[in-house]
Parts: sequence; C-alpha cells; structure tokens
Amino acid sequence: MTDRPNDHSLEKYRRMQRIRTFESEAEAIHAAGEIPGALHTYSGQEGSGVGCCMALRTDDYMVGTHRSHGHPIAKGAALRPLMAELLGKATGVCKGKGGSMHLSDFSVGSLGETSIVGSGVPVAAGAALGSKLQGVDRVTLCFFGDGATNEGAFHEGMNLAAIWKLPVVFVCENNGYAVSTPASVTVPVKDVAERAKAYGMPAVIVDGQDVDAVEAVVADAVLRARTGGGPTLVETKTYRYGEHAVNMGRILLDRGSELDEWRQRDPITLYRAKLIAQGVEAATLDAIEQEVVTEVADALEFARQSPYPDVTEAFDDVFVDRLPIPDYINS
Amino acid sequence: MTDRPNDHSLEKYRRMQRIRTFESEAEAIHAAGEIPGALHTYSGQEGSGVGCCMALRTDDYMVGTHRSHGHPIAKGAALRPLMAELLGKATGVCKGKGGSMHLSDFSVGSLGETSIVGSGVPVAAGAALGSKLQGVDRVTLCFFGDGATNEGAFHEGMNLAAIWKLPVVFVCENNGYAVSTPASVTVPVKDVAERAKAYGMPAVIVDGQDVDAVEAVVADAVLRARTGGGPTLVETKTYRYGEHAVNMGRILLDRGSELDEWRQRDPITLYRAKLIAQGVEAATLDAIEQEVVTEVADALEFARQSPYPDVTEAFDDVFVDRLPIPDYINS
Amino acid sequence: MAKATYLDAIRLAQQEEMMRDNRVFIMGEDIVCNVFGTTTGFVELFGTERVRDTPISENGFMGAGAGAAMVGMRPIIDTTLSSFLYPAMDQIISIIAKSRYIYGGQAQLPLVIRSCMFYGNSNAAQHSDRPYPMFMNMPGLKIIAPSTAYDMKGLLKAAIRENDPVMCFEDSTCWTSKDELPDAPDFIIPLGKGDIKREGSDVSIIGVAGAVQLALKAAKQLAAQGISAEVVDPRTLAPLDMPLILQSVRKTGRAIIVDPAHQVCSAASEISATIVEQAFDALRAPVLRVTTAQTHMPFSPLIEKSLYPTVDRIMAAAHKLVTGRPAVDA
Amino acid sequence: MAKATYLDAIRLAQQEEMMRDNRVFIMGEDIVCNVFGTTTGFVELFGTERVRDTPISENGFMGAGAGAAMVGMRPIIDTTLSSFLYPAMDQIISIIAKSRYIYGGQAQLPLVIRSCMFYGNSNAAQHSDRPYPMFMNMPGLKIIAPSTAYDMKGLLKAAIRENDPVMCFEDSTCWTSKDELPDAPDFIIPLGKGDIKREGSDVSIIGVAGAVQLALKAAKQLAAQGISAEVVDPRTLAPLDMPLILQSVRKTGRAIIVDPAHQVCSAASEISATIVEQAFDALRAPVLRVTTAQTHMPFSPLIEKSLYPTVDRIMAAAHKLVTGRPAVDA
Ligand SMILES: Cc1ncc(C[n+]2csc(CCOP(=O)(O)OP(=O)(O)O)c2C)c(N)n1
Ligand SMILES: Cc1ncc(C[n+]2csc(CCOP(=O)(O)OP(=O)(O)O)c2C)c(N)n1
Ligand SMILES: [Mg+2]
Ligand SMILES: [Mg+2]
Repeated sequence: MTDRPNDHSLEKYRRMQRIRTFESEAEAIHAAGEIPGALHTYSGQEGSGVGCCMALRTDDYMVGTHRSHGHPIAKGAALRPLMAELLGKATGVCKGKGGSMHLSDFSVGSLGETSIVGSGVPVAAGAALGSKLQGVDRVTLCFFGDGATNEGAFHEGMNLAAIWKLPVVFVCENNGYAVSTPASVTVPVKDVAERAKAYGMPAVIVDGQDVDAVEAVVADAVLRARTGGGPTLVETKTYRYGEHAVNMGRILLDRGSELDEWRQRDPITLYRAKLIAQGVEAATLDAIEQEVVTEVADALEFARQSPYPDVTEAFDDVFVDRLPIPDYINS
Repeated sequence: MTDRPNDHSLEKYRRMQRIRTFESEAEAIHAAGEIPGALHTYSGQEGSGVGCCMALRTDDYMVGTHRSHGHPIAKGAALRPLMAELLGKATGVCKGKGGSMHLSDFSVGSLGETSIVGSGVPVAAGAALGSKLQGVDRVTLCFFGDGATNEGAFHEGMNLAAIWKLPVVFVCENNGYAVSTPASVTVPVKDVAERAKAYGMPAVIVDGQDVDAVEAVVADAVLRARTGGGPTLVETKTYRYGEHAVNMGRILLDRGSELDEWRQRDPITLYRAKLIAQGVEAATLDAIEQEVVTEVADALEFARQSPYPDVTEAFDDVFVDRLPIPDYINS
Repeated sequence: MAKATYLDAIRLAQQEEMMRDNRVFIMGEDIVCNVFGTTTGFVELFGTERVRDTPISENGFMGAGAGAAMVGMRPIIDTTLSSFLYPAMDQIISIIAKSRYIYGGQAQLPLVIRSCMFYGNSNAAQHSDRPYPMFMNMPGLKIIAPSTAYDMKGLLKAAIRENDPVMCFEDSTCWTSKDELPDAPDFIIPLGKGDIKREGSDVSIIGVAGAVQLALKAAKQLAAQGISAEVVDPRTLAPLDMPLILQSVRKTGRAIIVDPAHQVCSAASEISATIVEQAFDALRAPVLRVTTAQTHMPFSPLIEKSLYPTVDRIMAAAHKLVTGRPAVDA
Repeated sequence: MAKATYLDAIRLAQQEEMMRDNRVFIMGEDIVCNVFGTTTGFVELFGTERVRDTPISENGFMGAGAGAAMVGMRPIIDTTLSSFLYPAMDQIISIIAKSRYIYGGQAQLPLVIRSCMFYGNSNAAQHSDRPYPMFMNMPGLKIIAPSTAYDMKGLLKAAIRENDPVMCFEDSTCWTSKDELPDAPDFIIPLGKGDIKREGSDVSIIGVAGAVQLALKAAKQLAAQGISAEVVDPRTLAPLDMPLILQSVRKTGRAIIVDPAHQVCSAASEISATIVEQAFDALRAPVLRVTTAQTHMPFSPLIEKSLYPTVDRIMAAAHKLVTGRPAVDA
C-alpha cells in the first residue's frame, strides 16, 4: 500500500501497539482475578487485523469472533469502553453483558464479535446484502479462524455471498490451530484459500505478519466489493503466541520451536524495522508506544473507577422494552 | 463396465424398468387418492440410481433422500413392502410410518432415505466411519441432489469423510433443479463436482442417462473407497421428468423444450437400444418388462390387501421399548 | 372488506408492509414460485431484489436476515415448514435471540421468521413439527401463533413493524379458514394481547394456534350439553398474555389448555404451571392439558390423526372438570 | 472405592464401558487434548481411532455418530458445551430422535450425546445455556442430568449400554462434588428412576441437575427452622419418574421445583403441570417454580449470579407454602 511512511503508516503502527499493550495489561489483570471468564488473546495476529481494518472506510462494517480484542481496536475503537467491558462494568462497550469474547463497538462499524465459531459468516453476508439493497457502497469485512471453515455456517455464508455477488470480504485468520487441533488435522487442503473454489470466488493468500501486504490485498478485495465485483476470500497466514485462552492452563500445545520461529517474524517488530528503514525516527515510534501505554493505563483506570451494572439491567436489552423484573431480584 | 450383455446387464435393465413402472403405478393411485401425502418421482433419473447401486455389493450401505423410490429398488429391494408403505400399511417397509419420502429398506443396506435436505451426508460419513472402525470393507454410498450441496450438512459431511479418508462415495444426482429453483441460481460453480476441491477430494462427472457409464465411474470410486483410498464425489448429470412432487400442482417450471430434449435421452430407452445393438433379443427385454408389470401389480395387490397399522403402533419404535399408550387412544 | 383466508391474510399483511416500508424484503426457498400462495404477485410488485429465492441453506439465510436487520433492513425470512427451523437453530438462538443483549443493546434485529406447521396430512415425522415450545424456552424471541385470518393479518403486520425479532408459526389446519379482513393500512393487533374468542362461565379453554378452532367447536357442543366454556386465545406465545388467561380462570375456576405441540414442556405445560402458581386459590379442579401425544407423527393417516387434540378429547376434559363424569354422547 | 469427583465419574464411566465393549468410541473437539479432564489417558488406553478429534462441525460429527450407530457402533459424542448443540440441532432432531421411528424400527441408534452446561462463570449469553427443556419437547431422546458423582457414574454407564439415543447434560456447578464410586463393572443406575435425596414431610423439593445441591442445602436450613423438606431428584428428565415425584407430593401436599433452565416451558413447568393434573386432590398449596429468570445470561458476574435459583429463593418458596409467611433470616 504505502511505500513511504505517512500518517497512515504511523496509525497502523499505533493500532498494532494498542492491541499488544491492551492485551498484555488484560492478561496481567486477568491473572490477578480482575477479569472474569475466558480471555482469548490476539497477540501475534496484529498485522492481520490492522492490515484488514486500515483498508476499510470508517463506515464499513466488520464481523468478528471470540478472539475479539484485536478487531475493534484495529478498526479504531476507543479503549475505555473495551477495558471496562473486560471488567464487567456498566460503562463497558456492551454494558458488561458481553465481556472478553464479545468486544464489539458498533460505533466503529462492528456488527458483533460472536463467540459461536463460524456464526459470523452468514451475518456478514446479510449485512452486505443489506447494503446492496440500500444501494449504499459500504463493504462488510468478516474475520474468522481456520477452524471456523469446517462449520456449515461458513459454507452457507460463502455461498450466499457468491451467488448474490455481495460486497463482502471474508478474512480467514489462519493461525494454524483451533484450540489444540492443528489445521492440518481438520482441513484437508493445504490452504484455506482453496475452499473459495467451491463458490467460484476469488481467493488470495497473504503473509499476516506483514501489515502492509495484508492491507494491500484487502484493499483490492474491498475495491472489488465496493464496485460490484462481489466477494473475495483472503487468507492471512498468522500465529497466536498464547494458548487458546489464557485461563485454559491444561492445554499444552506441543509446538516445539514453532513459537520462537514465529516470534522472529513478529508483525510489530517487523513493521518497526521497516518504518525505520524508510526513514522514520525511532523516537517517533517510541513516542507512539509511550502514548499507547498511557492510553491503556487510562482505560484501565476508567474501567476500575466505573460502577458495576445494577442487577435490574439484566432485564434490559433482551428486547427494545425492558422486561418486567421478578420479585426475587433486589436492586 | 459391461461391454457384452450378460445377466448383470439384464438386471440393470430390469431395475430401471421396475422403478419406472412402480412409479407410474404410484402416480396413478396417488391421483386416485390411494396414497396420502407427497410423492416425489424419480422418473428420468433411473440410470443414475441403478448405475450406482449395481456397482455396490449387497452388503454395502446406501443413504438417500426424499426422492426415495428409486434408490431402494435400484439396490434390489422387494416391491411389496415398498408399495405397502406408500399406502400407509402395516406391512410397509417402514410399517407405514415413513411413507413415500422415506422408502428405506435396511435389508438391502439402506440406512435411511431422509427427507431433510442434506441431512444424509453426515450420516453416510458416519456409517463409513463405523465400517472403518470395525475393520470391515463395506462401502457407503450417499445420494443427494444439487440443491443439497448448499446445506452446511453437505460441507461438514464431505469434510469429515476427506480428513478421515472414509470409505464413502458421494453421489450428487444433479437434475438441475431444487423444487422450482434452477441450480444455476444457487450453485455458483458450473459443476457441483467443483465443490470437491474444498476437501481435496477426487471428483468425477458422468452422464446420468447412461447407466453403464455411471456404473463404471462409481465402481472406480467404490474400489478406491474399499481399498483405503478415501471418498469420491460423483456428479451424475440427470433430469427429473415430473414436477418436484406430484401433488404440488402450482409449481410451473418454465422449462421450455428442456423436458423434450431430456426425454430423447431417456436412460431406459437408451439402454434398451444399446442392449439390442449388442445382440439381446427384443423379446428378452419385453419379457422383463412384462415380468416387472406383473411384479408391480402383485405389489399393489399385496399393499391393498394389507391392513392399516393399529393406532397403538404409533407408540412403537420411538424407543426400543413401546411407550405407554395414553387413555384417549382406543385401539 | 371482503372475506379472505388465513393464507390471504399472510399475503396481504406482507404486501401492505412491503408497500409501506421499503426496508422490508422477503426471502426463502422457492418464494418466487410461491408454493403456498403467500407471495403471489410479489415479484411483479417488488422485483426479485426484495423477493428473493434462497439456496437450501436455512442457517445461512437466517443469519443473512440477521445481518441485514443489523444494518437497518427489516427482513421477512420464510422458512417454508417449521421442521426446517432446526438446521437454522444456531442462527436463531445464538445470533438472533442473543445479539441485542450480548452487545448491550447496540444491535437491533427487526425481523420476522415465518414458518408453517404442516401437520395432519401424512407428512411423517420429519415434516410435521410444531416446535414453538422450544423457542419459548429461549429469551429474546417474540412468538406469534395466530388462529384466524383476522388475527394473522393484524399480528403479522405488527410483527413486521416490531423492532424485535418475531417468529410467526402458521398453522396449516387454519389455511382455509376465512374472515373479513380490515383494510385500514394501520390495522394491527399488538403483540402480547390475547383474545377471548367466546365467553363462558364454567370452564376456560385456552387454545394454542389451530387448537383454538377445535376449542370453539367443543365449546359449541358443550353449550348444548349445559356447559358454558370460555375460549381464550393467547395469540402471542411470547410474551404470553397471562393476565387475560388468569382473569378467565379466576372467573370459571377451571382450565383446559389445548395445544397441538408435543405435551412435554409444551405451551400447555407452561400455561398450566403459571395458572397454578398464580391462581391456585381460584381453582376448583385440576388444570388439564389436551396436547399431542409424546410420540412422533407417523405417515399412515389413520394413526396420525388420532394423536392430535380433538374436539372429543376437549369435551371429555371439560366434562371431567365440570360434571366429574365422562362426556355424554353429543 | 475411593472418593472421586463428578468429572472423574464421567471419565470412569466412559473408560469402563470402552474397556468392556469395543464398539464404544468417543469423538469431539479437542478430545485428545482433553480440556475438562473427562478423557485423561484415553488415547494411551484406546488409541486415536477410538478417541477421535473432530473438526468444528457439530452437525457433521453428530450425524456421523448417528451413521456409525446405525451400522453397529456405540458412539459417545462429546459436544463440549451445551451451547454448541444448536448447530447440531438438525441431526439431533431430524436424524437421531426420528430415524428409528420413521423407518419403522429398522434403525437402531445406540449413542450418547454429552455436553456440559457451563453457566455461572461469566461466559455470557452464547456460552451459558441449559437447553434440556427444548430436547424434552422432542420425542425419541432420552435425557439424563445427574447431580452427583455417584449418579453420573451409574447413569452414564447405563446410557452407554442403552440401545436408544441418550443426551447427557453435565452441570458444571457439580464438577467438583465428590462421592464414593462403586467400582463393580456392572454398577449402573437404570434410566427413568428418580431418587429421594432427603426424606421429609412438609414439602417436596424437586431439583433438576445442579439444583439438587441447592435443594439439599435449603432443606438443611429449613430443618433448622422447623420445616421438613423432602428432596427428590428425577435424575433422568426423559422419561421422567413421575410416579416417584407424585408419591412424594401426595405425602407432603406441597411441591417446589428447582430448575436451572429458563423458566418458560422448562422441566419445572412440565413437572408442575403433571403434578397438578395427577395429584390436584393432594395439593395443599400452589406448586411453585424456582428457575432461572427469563432473560439471557450476562457476562458481569454479580448480575449473572442473581438470575439463577438460589438457596434463599428455595427457602422463601418453602416458607410461603408451609407457613404462609416470608422466610425467617437463616
Ligand atoms: C460452534 C462452536 N463450537 C465450538 C466452540 C469452542 N471453540 C471456541 S474457539 C474454538 C476454536 C476456533 O478455532 P479458529 O476458528 O481457528 O479460531 P482461533 O481460536 O484460532 O482464532 C472452539 C472450538 C465454539 N465457541 N463454538
Ligand atoms: C432442510 C430442508 N429444507 C427444505 C426442504 C424442502 N425441500 C424438499 S426437496 C427440496 C429440493 C431438493 O433439491 P435437490 O437437493 O436438488 O433434490 P431433488 O429434489 O432435485 O432430487 C426442498 C427445498 C427440506 N425437505 N429440507
Ligand atoms: Mg485458528
Ligand atoms: Mg435437484
């Protein structure tokens, strides 16, 4: 995309750093018991999420997964409501109802980070159908993992997008595993991209650790979608550094030196080196990192200061109108 | 398969005739009100069903669909219990519980003609898994339509068979339509066979009106399955002469001259001509036809003479043990 | 105003709302060809963008409906038969019922899921379902089950205007029933409001979906035998109009619930349990359920028909409650 | 005999039956890695053919289980969490529940569908389901919901030997509870037989799954307050041991059903409706339900916990029925 560093490049750097820093803080406070429930980190995959989202317009839509921290930050979400959500606070982006598996900021185009594997694919096709019917040129981008491509929902959503030529970009973030299961055990083709052939859909494979490469490939797909050319499947080859989820201690992937090799190709480190090679001052990048640290600290402080939701709020948002509160609930 | 006519060839001719004659009788008595419910005819597709089943061993398994008359007859089922089933009689192959959409004769290897579109595909994979675990060399063959390939169940079943290298042959009987919807509207690839690429599975397309060609192709696939080579997708290009179902008067396919063109390539007519060209006496074939007519008449007579099931039988076969009968049921 | 059938009511409700609001569109399998007659002429009126044939991908197009709704459309998703809701269950439950909540109100899902309960006509176990109780167990779904053409028109129009997801269960045993249908463009029946279909004083018969018609027939015959039955039609199953049901039961002191679903965990069970919890003091006799036997539906016509609620079974239940004796022969 | 947990009981039941019968095999997502500890050591014991990792294809491997069962295998299908049953709903209902029937008894489906109800730990609405009532509505499925390690071992072993499909709902709130487990190879608890977990005379508290533990705690505290509660555990939800429940209610004249499912069309509703139908004469007070509020489960821990049945709510219900007054402070 960008051969010379500019604000756009620096913003990519900033967003990758934000994800990394936000999550390392989240991991720390999860370990300390401040975050309940599961926590699936995105660390290692930042190049994929940020490359994709920076190829989108602000008003484009995005559908994501249980590994939900990276996508909204990549799309530009504010950190305070995200961190407050992790802590289950009333000021959370989902009012404390979604938590770590569902950090979805609709104000930046999110249509849900859904934790049922594969379930976002038909929804993304539908959002794109909506845009098509409305005659607007918004594009929908849909993230999912390698494991999700074994779900029937993936197949049906891809097919709908193909036959209706919908303005959607499907992004398989292939990190090589679904929980403990290597993709090679459950996906009988070398590349997930092969699967697009079943729908006559163009597909492209890209190095997910190279944020610029991801952005370039996705920008092409977005352009095709926006101009009536229909859907594309993009496969980003990437890796997650963490276990499937931070509180699942018992899963011991036997991944040998794999982790080290991937860390050699860390998307943030690579991009930093590239920017410096292109003439950006290290100090500029250091300043960004520092700003991000401050931002995350501020978000955490905000989250900590925020109140928990009142018990009666459990009866809100099931429907437009609040449900009656049973007697046994005392607020 | 067979270049010179032999008993096997004559049996193929007989089974195709059986299906055609059985169904034309069924249509007639359905119109007369003797058969309740829906009736989906297989007329026009006999080459596909018979070619497939004649490539199987008697102890091989078979899974089918709502268009359920052709498959069991092709696999060698006796006609009396099938006709009795259509009439809802106690002597029916499913004791009157399944009817026209579920003519399943387990004694010839059937594991269900299931009327939920696509639902047979995972079942077939599972039967093949069972054979594999048992260390027996039985193969499972699974029929489904073009429309079924849009179901998630198709995708998941195909994928399981591929990753586990299961002894199963998937047969898409592509008759060009799902109810009123042409395959071209819902399947974005020219041939369903393309879809095998998503699973790294071999696929082959064959003229479904040529029973020998179908048998040859399926025999190859069966051999591969039986010898540990894993699954194959076979696409038989075929056509149904009737409407989607005989009691759906309102569906008027705008199929122009298409029907006439396909009738020119009727699988039974073609095969008759081929056999005669190969030296079979017309009289031999006429005799088979006559025998089949007698057989169908006998089956109908048997069905008509058979009793309806007793009301209490509604409580049988939910589980191994009969359910308690509610008071209001008087037998 | 002219007499129109239940199927006409579906068609007219959709047509009027599609005319009124171009965010409304309809999709489903073979909807253009239109097997049951609920979209006759729609392609001509609205074009194939808004009247959309889908592949046989129930979970896929259910989810597509959800996505379209999230970006401001108002889809009607025709799932043909209720038995085809099972392949779509995950999208209905995990996405449609739960998205507004899990995202703290950020998502809005104004959509209608229509499906026909096609039972009693030898369609066998895989095609004869009446699965609304399963969906009643799941928060986040509104559910209507109209029993007359009039109610269908008013409730379906309301459902299409609703900003929450609504499932509409259409009872094929009501297809040919007719009513005068109001043609005022804003005629709607608000969700959650039941209807007294016949007044009475000895026993309340609460009918669900097509069973309302059976209850009315039974009430007529019971009247001739000196038993005055009130027939209550909740019309909406989620939320249930319990105040109306309780008011009726408090008046009569007796209740029978007639429900074509399988008995276990049925709407009938729910209504019974709620009556007992909230009006026990008023009950003069046990609450009885007349439901479909807890077995599958067989193909063979004679044995199938014996499994559903019948007028005779309702009458027998009423006699048991009111006179303590078996029903007299009508 | 040594003390073992509910999770151990699952593991041991499976292990013993897999040892005994080589037609039994197990499959599911990440079953080799074995997240919850119910298949620890299984690969070493049985190999990866019989302990089989599946793709994330719930409908696919559910159907594969059905097909394998039809040809004579006896699969255990581990669906991880009960919330992942929805994508597999079609195979469970259309194939597994219905095949024996629709083919007139020709098909046999000896299989077990296991899933864990993982609620109460901030897993939010998409991961906290307790959906057994939906499956109770469908004929053709047997359903167990053990509340103790002892019951789990006996019932799960019985389920694996059963020639009908059985769903096993595992309540994560019971995971760490311990019992002495019989190690006789043929120790089984037959399906359909409930258990009186505590005897009492003033009120019957019928507990479902994990709620049995709450009922027992409540009964203990009630005893200190002069109320004698009998705790009945149906253990199997389909078929329900209504004779046992009715016997208890006829004795006490009062009933409370505690059920962690959502209230509407719950097991509690079903049990209540059946009690009223069959033991109305014996009832001295309304039958009450203590269930989960009819809303989704939120992530935020404090508000989530307030929605499930609690010991306090059970005690309040018992006081209302027995003394007609609010519960005294324990
Ligand atoms: C329908 C469903 N089945 C199973 C799960 C449990 N689960 C959560 S994440 C996950 C693995 C997903 O793998 P992949 O799609 O590759 O995404 P990744 O976690 O690698 O980002 C599984 C099995 C689920 N959430 N939903
Ligand atoms: C899950 C499901 N959806 C819809 C239907 C209704 N239906 C029955 S047959 C059919 C068309 C099937 O088309 P295809 O798979 O091509 O088989 P064909 O009828 O052409 O043999 C449809 C939509 C069904 N039975 N099951
Ligand atoms: Mg992955
Ligand atoms: Mg077809």
